[in-house]
Amino acid sequence: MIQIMDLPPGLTHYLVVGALLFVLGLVGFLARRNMILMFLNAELMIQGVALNFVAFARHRGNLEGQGFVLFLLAVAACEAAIALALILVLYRTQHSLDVSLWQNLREEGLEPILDEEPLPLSPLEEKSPSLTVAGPGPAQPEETSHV
Amino acid sequence: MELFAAGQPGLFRFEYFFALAIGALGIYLLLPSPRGKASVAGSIATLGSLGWLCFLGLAPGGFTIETGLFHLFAALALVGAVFLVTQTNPARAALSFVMVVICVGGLMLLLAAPFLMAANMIVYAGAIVVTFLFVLMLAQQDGPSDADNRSREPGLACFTGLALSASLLLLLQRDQDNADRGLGQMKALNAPVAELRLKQEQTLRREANGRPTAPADNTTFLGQTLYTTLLLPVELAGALLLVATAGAILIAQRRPGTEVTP
Amino acid sequence: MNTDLTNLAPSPADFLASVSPAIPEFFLLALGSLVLLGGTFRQERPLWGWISFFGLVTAIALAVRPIVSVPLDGNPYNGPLVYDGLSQTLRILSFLCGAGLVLLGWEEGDSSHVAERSALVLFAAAGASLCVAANDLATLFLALELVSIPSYLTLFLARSDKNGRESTLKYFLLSIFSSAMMLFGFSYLYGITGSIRIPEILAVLAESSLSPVPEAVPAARLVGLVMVVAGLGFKVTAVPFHFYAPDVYQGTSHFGAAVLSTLPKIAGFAALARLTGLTYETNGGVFLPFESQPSYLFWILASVTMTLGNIIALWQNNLRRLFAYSGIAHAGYMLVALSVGREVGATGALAALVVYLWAYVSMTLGTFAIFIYLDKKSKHLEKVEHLNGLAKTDPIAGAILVLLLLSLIGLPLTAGFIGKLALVQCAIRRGLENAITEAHPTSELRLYVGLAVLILVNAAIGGWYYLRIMGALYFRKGKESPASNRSVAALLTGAACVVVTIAVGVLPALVTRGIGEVPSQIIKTNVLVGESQDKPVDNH
Amino acid sequence: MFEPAAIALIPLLPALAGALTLLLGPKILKQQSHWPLIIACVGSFLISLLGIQALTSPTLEIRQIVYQGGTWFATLGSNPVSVGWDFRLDPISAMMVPMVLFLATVIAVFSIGYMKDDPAYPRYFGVFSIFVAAMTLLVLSDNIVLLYAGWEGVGVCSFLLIGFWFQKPSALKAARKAFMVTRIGDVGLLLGILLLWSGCGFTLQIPTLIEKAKLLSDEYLYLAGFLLFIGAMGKSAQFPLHIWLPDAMEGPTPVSALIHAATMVTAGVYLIARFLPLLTMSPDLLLLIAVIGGITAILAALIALTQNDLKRILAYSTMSQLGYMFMALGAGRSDISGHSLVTFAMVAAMFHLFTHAFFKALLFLSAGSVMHSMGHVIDLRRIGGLRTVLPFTHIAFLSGALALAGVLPFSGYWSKDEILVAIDSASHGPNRDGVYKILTWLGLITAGLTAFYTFRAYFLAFWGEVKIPVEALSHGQHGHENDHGYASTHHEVNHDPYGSVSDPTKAHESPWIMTLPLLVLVPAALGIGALFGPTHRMMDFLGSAPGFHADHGDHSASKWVAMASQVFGLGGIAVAFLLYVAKPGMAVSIRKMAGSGYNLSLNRFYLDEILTILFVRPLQILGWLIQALDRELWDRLVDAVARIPAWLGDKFRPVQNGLVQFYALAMALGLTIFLVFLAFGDRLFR
Repeated sequence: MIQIMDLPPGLTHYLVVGALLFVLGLVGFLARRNMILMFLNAELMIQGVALNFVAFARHRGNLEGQGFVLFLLAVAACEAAIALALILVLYRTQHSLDVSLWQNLREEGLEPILDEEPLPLSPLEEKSPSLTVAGPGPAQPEETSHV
Repeated sequence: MELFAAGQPGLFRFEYFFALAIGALGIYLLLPSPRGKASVAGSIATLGSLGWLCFLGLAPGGFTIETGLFHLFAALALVGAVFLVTQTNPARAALSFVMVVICVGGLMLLLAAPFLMAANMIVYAGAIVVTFLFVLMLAQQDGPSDADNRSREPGLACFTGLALSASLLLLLQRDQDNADRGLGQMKALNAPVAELRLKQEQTLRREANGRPTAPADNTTFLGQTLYTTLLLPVELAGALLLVATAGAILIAQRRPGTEVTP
Repeated sequence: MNTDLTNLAPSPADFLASVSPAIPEFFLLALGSLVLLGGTFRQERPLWGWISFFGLVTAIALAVRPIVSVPLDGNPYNGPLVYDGLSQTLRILSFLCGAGLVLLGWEEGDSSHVAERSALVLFAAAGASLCVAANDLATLFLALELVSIPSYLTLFLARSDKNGRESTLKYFLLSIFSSAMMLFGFSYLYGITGSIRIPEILAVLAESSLSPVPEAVPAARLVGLVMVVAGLGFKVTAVPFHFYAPDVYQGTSHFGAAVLSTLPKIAGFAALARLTGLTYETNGGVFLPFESQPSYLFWILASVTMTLGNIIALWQNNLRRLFAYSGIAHAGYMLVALSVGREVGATGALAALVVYLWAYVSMTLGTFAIFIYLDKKSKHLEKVEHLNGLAKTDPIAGAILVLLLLSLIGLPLTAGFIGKLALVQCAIRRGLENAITEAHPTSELRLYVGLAVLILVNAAIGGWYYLRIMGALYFRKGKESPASNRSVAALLTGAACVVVTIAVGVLPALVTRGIGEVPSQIIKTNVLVGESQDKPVDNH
Repeated sequence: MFEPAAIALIPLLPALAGALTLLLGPKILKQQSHWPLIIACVGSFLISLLGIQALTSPTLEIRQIVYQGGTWFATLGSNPVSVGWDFRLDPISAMMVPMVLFLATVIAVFSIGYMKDDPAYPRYFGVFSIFVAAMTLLVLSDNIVLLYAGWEGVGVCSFLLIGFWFQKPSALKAARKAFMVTRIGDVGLLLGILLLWSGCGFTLQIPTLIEKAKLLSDEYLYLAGFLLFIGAMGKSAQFPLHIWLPDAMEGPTPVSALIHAATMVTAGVYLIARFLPLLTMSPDLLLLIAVIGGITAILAALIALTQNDLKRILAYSTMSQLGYMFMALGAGRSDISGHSLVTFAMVAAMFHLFTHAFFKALLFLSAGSVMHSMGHVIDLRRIGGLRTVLPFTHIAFLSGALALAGVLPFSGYWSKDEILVAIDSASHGPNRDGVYKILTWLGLITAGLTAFYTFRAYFLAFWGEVKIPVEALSHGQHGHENDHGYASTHHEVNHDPYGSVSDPTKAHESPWIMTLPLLVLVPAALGIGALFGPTHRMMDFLGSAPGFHADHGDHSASKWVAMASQVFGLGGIAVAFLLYVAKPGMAVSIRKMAGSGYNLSLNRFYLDEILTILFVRPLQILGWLIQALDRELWDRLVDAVARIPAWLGDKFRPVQNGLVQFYALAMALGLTIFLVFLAFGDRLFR
């Protein structure tokens, strides 16, 4: 039972996985423009943190770290609730989940940053696995950032 | 414990850096871009890097069930995370997050935290992701939108990720090396289960009349911690949930005359 | 080393003793919930406003003169909360600030959400106050969230147009991003030391930094430190974690900006002070929580933050944006205290930080109060030009604003001056002290005397844009607008802030009382490191 | 018996008066707002006289009365610092305080007439009172932080009073400029204070500081002293930081009289004089002070030659005289016999400060009286021959001018004489006497120039044909500021610059409330020098200050400079007379004066030509040149430096582009950089 910890998946293994999850979430947060995906990526970062906590708790032999993870979950739930409501309201305003549409507030005199490069014309995107009944949506150039 | 077993202690082994760099390149290629993403090359690079990392992480000590499970869960979690980051279709990305959560749950189980595994899955997979799928259904009934086919500064983002992960790994490696040489506090980190745990197990695992209790001691211990050391935070979390609930209702209410046309 | 589970947790008596001073906070949380609940039945401005206001007044009274006091047998730093001089002064600041915010929120916006607005301020004030007293990472984290989540909601309620939404979104997303960073740091701090209790964490770090083998210090502590600084740097608007502030302030209402620029900063600075060990004289009086790197980190943060805040503020025309940058600059000054803290002795730097925090909060809150008052009057106060001729059209508001601006510039007999003086003095002292004791004095001396010069130069640059506002107050005739529904509450808040500013400026001892005094004798931390743990345990 | 606590009343009374006036003024006191100020000033003045009496009582061992009124603030920690409300009355402050209060009272009375009908009458007197409070606080404070508080206080009041007529953009600009430039000095002062404080065992009391500073290393002392001097340079408008003073004349003239001539600008001199025992330990620093003073003195005098604005001439002359005082302070080293000149130099500077305050206030008030009568026109090209129109003002201005020019029995002579003697004595010192020799000659030349430009202004304004600007007539004698007055002053250029009438009956002398203070000041300006100078009273009194010792050393070797300065001064007056009085009506006036059959007219003609070609023209060209350099180059340079932060700020603005993800990216990058810096910094950077 105790011996098991001497075998390969040591603390550092878990920490590396936690760190990589955290960094992947960070990259996703920086790169993805869908507000929901940004939120989920932030949650991915938190998953990395949770893994760290549990790993440390295991190795420290006390449960404060595990307790902390529970609070992480509670706060994540709170934030999810607010994110959900907020994103819905924002969607109702702009009819898009694109976070780049919200760049009205910036230094005076700067130009808005627009998407210059056009998307490929053939939207051969497969339909979502189980959510949509309709076919793929046409490319909607009018939805690009036009703030 | 020999993730960084081979090589000189204190030196950064460049395999890790290369593996991370290839991974970063792969993610860069996989990230949605107007030019279309280089899925094949990106997947190969990412998977290759992942495989390399797993290989490097494999201990010379041999293969046990636990090692296998660890590598399985870790690899799946990371693959899921990569999917979440790179999927064009947000619904799929959300589903791959579920995979991450499940795999992290598995890792938690390996770390003797079954209660957290369950809680994590229930809260994330069961509540958060499902509700977000609803939002996605409401919002993007036409499938992925224009924004999902673009990324914001993918190159810089990947570079930042690479730099951050490299320095994190480097620091962990430094500590590990020092610990292996018998120096420093990280030794304590890697120490086998502390005496405390033994004591807990000895005293708490049995009933008053000496019979072993139900096997869910983790929950017992956790509960004990929550109601002793962490009692105040528990109360605060309650208050927080109340505020958040009220807040969510407040936000979601459609207020007359406040809607702004885009 | 502790082998007993019961030893890890405080005894029930100690727990009660540690938690019982938090009665005002619990009271506020309960009252907040009640107001939130009551708001669903009735939405009356005076009712909920008065209830919340008097709730905060009661909380202040309870904080000053506790009705329950449970004697503490053990270590005062053992429980989840610690009530020392710092907690005492900053919790009163939080409550006062909350009371001011209730008064400001009173007439702000539409009447349909007055109960919610007041309740959120109650929650946030309680959160900030708990944050100040938090003694373990979990309490700290939840207390910080208790400030953040009401802030999101306040931002959302503050303005319902597109800009308001945008500012809510920006704050929300970046806030969860930064709190993820902070949590990552927390996990490492916990992991390295095996405890989530801040004094124990610091004690372990201090002990390890005394180790003769340099490698013995876990390198991962730096991850913890940097990540925590990044996460809390967001709350206190330290560059480069400040980017949200100008946009968010501009997009929200004056009230929203007032909330954001006060309570989260109190919480953030208090948390930073606790986590960098400014408040704990650990290790038998030797003050050594970290090595020198953290103070260089804060050195960089402080200098960049104050300079960038000031020079970009020179370009601002939108009042709230201007004050966002001004807030960034002031945060930079306060970071100086954290940078010098280790060497100067906790209490000197801590006192400087506290005085400056009081100064900053009263000045900022007062300024926004006047903006709200004027906004109410003319329904349009966005740009510096809109203040034109205020001294003539409304001499009282003009006088209050002038006094606050004088304090923001940092002139003597105002709190702004005392705060800056204390900080500059700390920086110089740190530079000189090391010049005497260290083998290579010059770099330290140059660094910290340079920092002192930088503060003063920045104060001079800052004077420029505050003077521009002062000029606007006098310059040319403003459009006399019909005084429609004046918000007397806002004006009174502004006046109260002036009183606080001047009181702190004339008698700073009022707010630094008890700082640095440890509630009991020197703390013996039950540290989880030591020989016992370095030995491999081979029972099986 | 004098109760030490009464010292604290001296600043307190005007402070209370200020608060009272500002609070009650607009609603209750209205046009009676001057009463609190005057009562407070008189009260404080009497207290300070009592203080002097107590100070000179023979029972007092050390000539100082210290009052410690409790703690202002204290910090904790290993080296606690406690700042108290500590006041001290010693000969230096005892000389300054009654002077400040006396002048404040007189100028306040003058202001009653001058500011009459101004809509912001209460604000004027409120800020005025606060200024007096801050100034007395500055002078009386016993610790440097309190001194700094007073220092900043006078700065703010100066800002508010320069910008008093804020409706004028130029006034606002001038106010801001004054504030910012002096703030540069304040940064230096504060740093100097803090360096001294930390170097001297964390004490803040000035005497203790000076005592302990003797142990400091030379470099440290030089640095700290230099920073103090930067503060003094800013406040006292010395060479590189002088650009604010001429612009500060945008404020009401009584303000210029009090703040920008008699009191606030002398704070720098006061500061350096206080710290002189400390600064003498660094001879390089003394030399620097003397050189800066000399440069300022001659530069300002040269610029003043070419000015046509009466107030600006006086402003430049103030700068020049302050330069004189710094020169004197810089002479506080040892002379050839190793005898320290510290006390002599300090007394010379403070004595000149003292006399200068009176006659410069008188000059400014006279200028104010002229402005008042002339509808706020002070352009010398548009006024003239006023000696019959404004007889009292004429007497007052003449007295001031005589004193300023240093004509023999009058105040300026005695104090200027002492300064020149001090510098000349210093030039017999152990080393670097060459520089002091040059400074002596600079001082003499400046004396000549001073006499010349003062009397140039005097002759242009009061002699020659009667010229009265139209504003004086159209606005009448009073009420020129009812609702518009500001416009008339700053849009002078819009009028015909030479538009004037010559009907003296239409213009009137100022009302008695304004002429009375002038006449009170006349004897003070003329006689106060002779009262204190040759009798050695000043030396006996100031020399007994702690840290100094009365010095009746023999400086007869330097007495020649006194005669030389007399020659230069009278020469300057004579040239001015020839050029500005004799020339226009040359034949008539000169013949009338000479009276003999001597063919003066021809002779005078030559003299005039020669003087003009040899001296006046080159000097005036030099003056123009220096002024052009000063305004165009130095001013712009300062502006450019001031623009650097804004320029930098503009470079950083584009980062704030409004995209959330960009912000997050910056956060993450910042985080990474910090992590790399902390984790690998030691390897990367070492």
